[in-house]
Order: sequence, then structure tokens, then C-alpha cells
Amino acid sequence: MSDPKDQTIDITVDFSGGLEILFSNEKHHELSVPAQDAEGKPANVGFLINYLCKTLMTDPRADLFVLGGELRPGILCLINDSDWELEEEDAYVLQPGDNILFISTLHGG
Amino acid sequence: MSDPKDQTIDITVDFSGGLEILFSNEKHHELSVPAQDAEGKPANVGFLINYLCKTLMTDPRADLFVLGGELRPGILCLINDSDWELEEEDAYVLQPGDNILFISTLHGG
Amino acid sequence: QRDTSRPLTEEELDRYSRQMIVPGMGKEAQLRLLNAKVLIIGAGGLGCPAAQYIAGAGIGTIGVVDGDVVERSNLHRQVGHSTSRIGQPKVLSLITHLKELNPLPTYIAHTEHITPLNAADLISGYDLILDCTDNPATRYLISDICVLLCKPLVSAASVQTSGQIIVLNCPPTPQGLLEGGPYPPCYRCCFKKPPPANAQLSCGEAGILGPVVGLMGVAQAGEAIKILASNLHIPPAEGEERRPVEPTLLLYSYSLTSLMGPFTFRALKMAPRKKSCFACGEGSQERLTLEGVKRGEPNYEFFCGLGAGPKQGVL
Amino acid sequence: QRDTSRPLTEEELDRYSRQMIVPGMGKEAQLRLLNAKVLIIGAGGLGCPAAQYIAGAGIGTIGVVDGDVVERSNLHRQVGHSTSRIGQPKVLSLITHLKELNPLPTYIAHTEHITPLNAADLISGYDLILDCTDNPATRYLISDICVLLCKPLVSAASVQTSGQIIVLNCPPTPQGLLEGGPYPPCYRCCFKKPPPANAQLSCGEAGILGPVVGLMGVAQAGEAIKILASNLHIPPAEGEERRPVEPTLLLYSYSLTSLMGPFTFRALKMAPRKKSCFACGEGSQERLTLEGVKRGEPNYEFFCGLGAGPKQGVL
Ligand SMILES: [Zn+2]
Ligand SMILES: [Zn+2]
Repeated sequence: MSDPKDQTIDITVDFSGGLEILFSNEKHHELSVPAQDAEGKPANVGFLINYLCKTLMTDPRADLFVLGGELRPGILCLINDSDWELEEEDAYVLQPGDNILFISTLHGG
Repeated sequence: MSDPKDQTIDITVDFSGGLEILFSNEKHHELSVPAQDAEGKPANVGFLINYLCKTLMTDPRADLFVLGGELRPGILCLINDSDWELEEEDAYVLQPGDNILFISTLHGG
Repeated sequence: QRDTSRPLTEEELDRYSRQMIVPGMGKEAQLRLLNAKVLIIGAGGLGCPAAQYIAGAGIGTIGVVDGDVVERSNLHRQVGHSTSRIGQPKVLSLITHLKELNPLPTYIAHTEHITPLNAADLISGYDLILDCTDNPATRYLISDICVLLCKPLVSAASVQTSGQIIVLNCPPTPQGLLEGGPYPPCYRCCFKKPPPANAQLSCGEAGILGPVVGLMGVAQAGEAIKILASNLHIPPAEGEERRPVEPTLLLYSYSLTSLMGPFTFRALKMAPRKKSCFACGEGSQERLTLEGVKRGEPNYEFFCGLGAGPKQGVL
Repeated sequence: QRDTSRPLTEEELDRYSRQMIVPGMGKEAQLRLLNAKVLIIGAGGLGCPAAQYIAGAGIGTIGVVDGDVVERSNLHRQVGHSTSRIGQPKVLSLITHLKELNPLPTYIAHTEHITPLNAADLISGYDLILDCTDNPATRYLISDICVLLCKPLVSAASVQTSGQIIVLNCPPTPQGLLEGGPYPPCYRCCFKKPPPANAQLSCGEAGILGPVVGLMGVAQAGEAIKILASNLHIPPAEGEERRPVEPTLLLYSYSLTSLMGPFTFRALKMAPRKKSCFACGEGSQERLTLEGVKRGEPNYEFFCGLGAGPKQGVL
């Protein structure tokens, strides 16, 4: 068996409402992310957000995605199309095949 | 083990575009259907269509759903949101969890 | 005034027959529409198409709120105005168009922007509110007043190639009530905090495609008409079986480089009324009142951080 | 005539700036729209909202085809007409409205129904066709001519509380070509046979809700604008990477008794061009020709079984 530290989980991550600009202007990403964080705990959505900042973000303006260590106000996180508040927010542990969607709240009209 | 003739498969069947009128005006149905046809072959979509006529249809006008032994012209069958012509049409063998959607072609405007 | 059993006039039958014969409509539902009062806040890219279908359906009283005048740069998407009415107040321009479409409804022009001072007076006279505005401060204000006055709210927004729509506070539930829920969310339940000012982009600054905002506006009219026709805004009677509360945010992602596909529309499941919500949650009656709003509490401009730095080109 | 590099006029910049600044648009895409010619067939519940946004976006030449006159019972959903224009040809009424919205495009009125005799002449002068008609015979005719003349087709339909939209034949592919595919489908690839006449229901007989057909019409304008702005209707050059063909039928299921939810919009994956298709498949060049259509082959009225018995109240 491989070292648990090298194991990965396959998930999809989507950006919408303009956030895709921060991630090479791609709305849909198929990713293999580490199954554990640095401390050996199962990877959760909080871990994923930091991981995306470090590995997937192509725009230097990280504060448009994460602010004060948290998801920037005005961004919703949806876990398999449900508001993450219906799950355990950033403590939700990633499962293979999960879809994580980040959308920016719109105000124009 | 139970007799294979008594085994069932859980699927969902949806009707749209007006066809729901023939099925108690319900668009969404969760069904347990026989896993085999009378000859002991695995249940396919062709079997399902006849089964729906016999067990689910509440309107006497069966010819608005089946005509000459086939799905009435102007009705599309979608297997898991794909045109059944991308699968094997009525020969497609039902799998647990499948969604079968029947829609009527619209022409108004 | 709200006569629910009168016969329809010949002209009403003629105008509304095509919708009255749709299964689930009928005379009773049409009379509900004829007796209903709808307030459309914003006469722009959302409000114009929404108003066309609200008026066409025969909603009896239609109020329109907007303080702007028509500009030439509006006309690619604000299809209720016209070149000859450039410079006119948007509300009057739109009502001119609506009267031509359907002269039967009563149209009420509110040629001013909605503010904490006038919001309750504007909203109190109507049965259902459409938020067709263009900035976060106004969106939080409208939702708060709808919670306080028990009005259902159909809220949509759109910028560039994206759109969002959600029905809020429907059926309206007394402020602070959580027992016996889940109850429908308000705008703050879904969108707790606005983005920082540098991440708020308007259609004027960031651009907008006409059909994107247009589709959201038409969808708003669709939700409003069903709510009023089917009485979905009337809280269920004691013992009546309650429809499950399944708040849905519809996301519209238009792509300029690919045809409509599986991700064009996404229905997102939102949480119901939240215990922690400032406006409708536990103890909210102490935090949010009609008098407070008029006095400037909460301070919507401050909350939404207007003027807090340069914009950075991301929504 | 098709100047792809001229500067925009001050009025054009003013009118189109809000869509030009959307990422992915810009001056080049706007010039493509200004040089494009779009034919809207049907000036009813689909054609009216579609035309508003097609005109607003600055499509250079806009043709409208319809042989009907405006009736009062149209106005709840046909928002490009007006009470004062009841009795006028729909095409002239709609163009009056569009000119008020945007006087810059060239509008061409075709105040007649499309028929096998005039279809090729009507369609040949345009770059992209919107099928906004209301009966199956016309829908098969329009698709066949679009196959024969290599025109992309944005087709939508709506009755009661349901709507459908699909982009067909885009990019257009020579009739009968299958090698090197998959290629985009035509209307017959998707809908091989019409329903029997007793199962075909029109908006006039079965009813229609305004926002349902309106939403489909706006969506048609959205697809048309992206196709023309991004040149999606131009077949890829030799060696150019081809977008995968993923034909999608979007289904809109409006419910009068429940709010928008997960099943309101469904994107259905359709098959690409079919070898067996009468119009575009193998050997189709022998079966379907421009001369044949003019001579009455195929017979669209017979194929769609008009007048073949009483209607039964199901779509
Ligand atoms: Zn709330
Ligand atoms: Zn074909």
C-alpha cells in the first residue's frame, strides 16, 4: 500500500459569477487533491480552499478569494450543489467524486 | 435468496411537456419495477414502457403514449438525461438508480 | 375592492384567455392576479422584461420604483424604454410602454430611489416585491423591509455573463419565529455579508449582455405570477399540509464561446431561515425594526462599504 | 459591405458599450454583430422577446417573417406589440417597436407566412435563423431549408407550462457528410417524426403562460448573439481544433404550484447528425433538394397529418 500521505482524492471544482477569472478563466476543474492535510487529518473544504490558493490560482489577488483566513465575504461555497451551511461548512471532509462550487454574489440588474 | 422473478429494480421515471397528464398529473415517479420480463430476460426500456402503460397510466388514452407497439411519434425517451438513441433505445437494460424521462415534442410559440 | 368572485369583462376574457386555459390556472387564479399588487423596484435590465410579463398577465396594480432617467446606453437591454424617451424618468418611460401593452392595470409611478426613509411606505402597499435593483445596499434594505412587513420577495441579479434568482420570504413568516420550521430564508440568510467594495461590480462598470439579464427578469415575472396565481404567499392554514421549504438559488452561467449545455443552469439548494440571521433569526426583533431603519440602523451604506477603495475587476 | 475593421460611430459606442466591455466581447465581436443578418421567423410569443434583444445588441440586419395580424389575445405574451397596433400585421407592429428601441439596424419586413415556395428565398439572405413559429409542418420546413442552405438554426417551442430550445446545424455541415464527424444534428435528427395530429397542441388551443414562452425567446436571442459574436457558425478551418459537438436540448418545466427547483431546467444530451436522417444523413442529397421542396416534396402538411381527427388535450 502507498503511503497515506501520497494518497489523493478525485474531485471537481467549479467557479462561477466571475471568480473563474482568478483561476485561469476556467469554470470547471478536475483535480486530484491530497487526501490528508499536513497534520494527517482527512482533507476538508477548509484545506481545499488553501490548496486552491496555492496550486490553482493564477491571479495574484488572493484577497479576492480568501480574506482574513476565511472565504471572502460575498462568495458562496456549494458542496454537491448544496449551500455548505447545510453540510459542515469548511469542516466538511472531502469525498471522492465531490463537486465543490464557488460562486460570487451578484448585485447588478 | 429470493426468487429472481420477484426481484425489483428501483428507478425514477419522469414525464414532461404534457405527458404527465396521462400519469395522474405527476411529473416525478419513484418506482420499483420487476428486474425481469415474463420470459426471464433482464428488464429493458421496452419492457418498462409496457409496464408503465399497465400499472402507472391513469388515463385511458394509451395511444397517446404507445402507438403500434412503439413509443408514440413525438415522444422522446431520455436515459439519464441522454437521448435513448445514444444508448440502445428500447433494448437498454435498466440499472438500479436509472432515471428515465419521457418528453413530448412541443411546437407552439 | 378585492372581489374574488366577480365575472370577468369581455376585454379581460379576451386578453387573458390564453393563460386562463392553461391547466392549473382558470378564472379563480386569474382573479387573484387581477386583485394583486406588485411592486417592481428598479426599471432597468431586470425590471423592464419582468414588468412586461407582469403587466401582460393582468396583475391589477403595478408599482414601479426608480430614480434614474433613460440613457442611450441602457437600451440594448432595458427593452421597456425607447430612443424617443431618452432623458425621461425610467419609471414614466416604462409605464408608457406597459400601458400600450395592457391599459387595464393600475400603474403607480414612484420616480425616486428606494431609501431607508421611504422603503417601508413604498413596500407596505403591495402584496409581492420584485428586487430588480443594482447594488448590495439596496438589496439588503429591501429584504429587511420585506421581513418586517411580511412580504414575499423575488430577487434577481446579473452582471456580465452570469445571473442569479431566488424567491425569498415566501410564504412570509413572522420575524424571529423559528419554532415549527424550517421557514423560508431572507436575503441575509443566504448572503450574510456583502463582498468588500472592491469586489462589487455594477453592470455599468463591468458590462452586461442583454439576454442574460433579460432571462433573469422574465424568470422573476414567472415566479411572481405563480406565487400570486396559486396563493403560494399565503401561509398555510392551521393543520393544512405545508409544502416543504426548499429554497433554491438558480444560477445562470452564459458562455460566449460555447452553446447551451449541462452547466448553463444550476439549481442550488440553500439553507432555510437561520437562527443566526440578523434580520429574521433569533432575537432579530430587537435588532431590526421599522423605526430603526428610518433612524439609520443598520447603516446599509457602511455595511456594504461603499467608497472603500478602487475596484479590482472581479465580481 | 461587411467591413470588419471600421471604427464604431459615437452612437454605436454609446449603445453597445455595456456589452462590449463584457469579457470575451470587445470591438471585434461587436463588429461581427453589426455585420450579421438574422432572420426571425414568427413574430409571436417567442419572436417578440427574441427580437428585442437581437435588436438591442445591434445585429446589423434583422428580418422578421409572419403573416398574422396582432390580436388582443396575443398581448399577454407578445410583448413587442401594443393595443394601438391591434389589427396591424405582426411584422410591421414588431418592427415599429424595434425601431423605437434601436433605430440603427436595417429591418426587413416579410409580411407573409413561410411556405415551401418562398422558404429558400427568405432564408438565403441571412446568416442565422431563429425558428419562433408555432406548428410542426413549418418547423420541419425551416430545418430542411437550413440544411440545404447551410444556415445555423436556433429553434425553440413552448406550450402551456413547458418550453424547449436547441441550437441546430451549427456550424452548418454539407448535406450528407458523415465522414470526419460527429457533426451537429438538424431538427429531423432530433425529432424524427411529428406527433399524430390529435396530439399536436397550439398555444391558442392549449394555452400558454407569458413568462414561459418569453424565457425561451430570450434564450434564443442569447444563443444567436453568442454564435455570431464568437463565430461559432463558421466551420473550423483545416487543422483548427474543433469544439466537440454536444447537442443539448434545454427543457424548461415551469410549475404553477411550486417554486423554481432542481427540475425546472434540464439539459438533455442529444445525438449528433444521424446517418439515417432524411434531411442530412446518408443519401439525403437524393431525397431532399431545394427544387424538390418547391415542387412539394416532401409534403410537409401530409407528413404532419394536419386535419387528421379531433384533438385530445395532450401535447
Ligand atoms: Zn434571514
Ligand atoms: Zn438531420
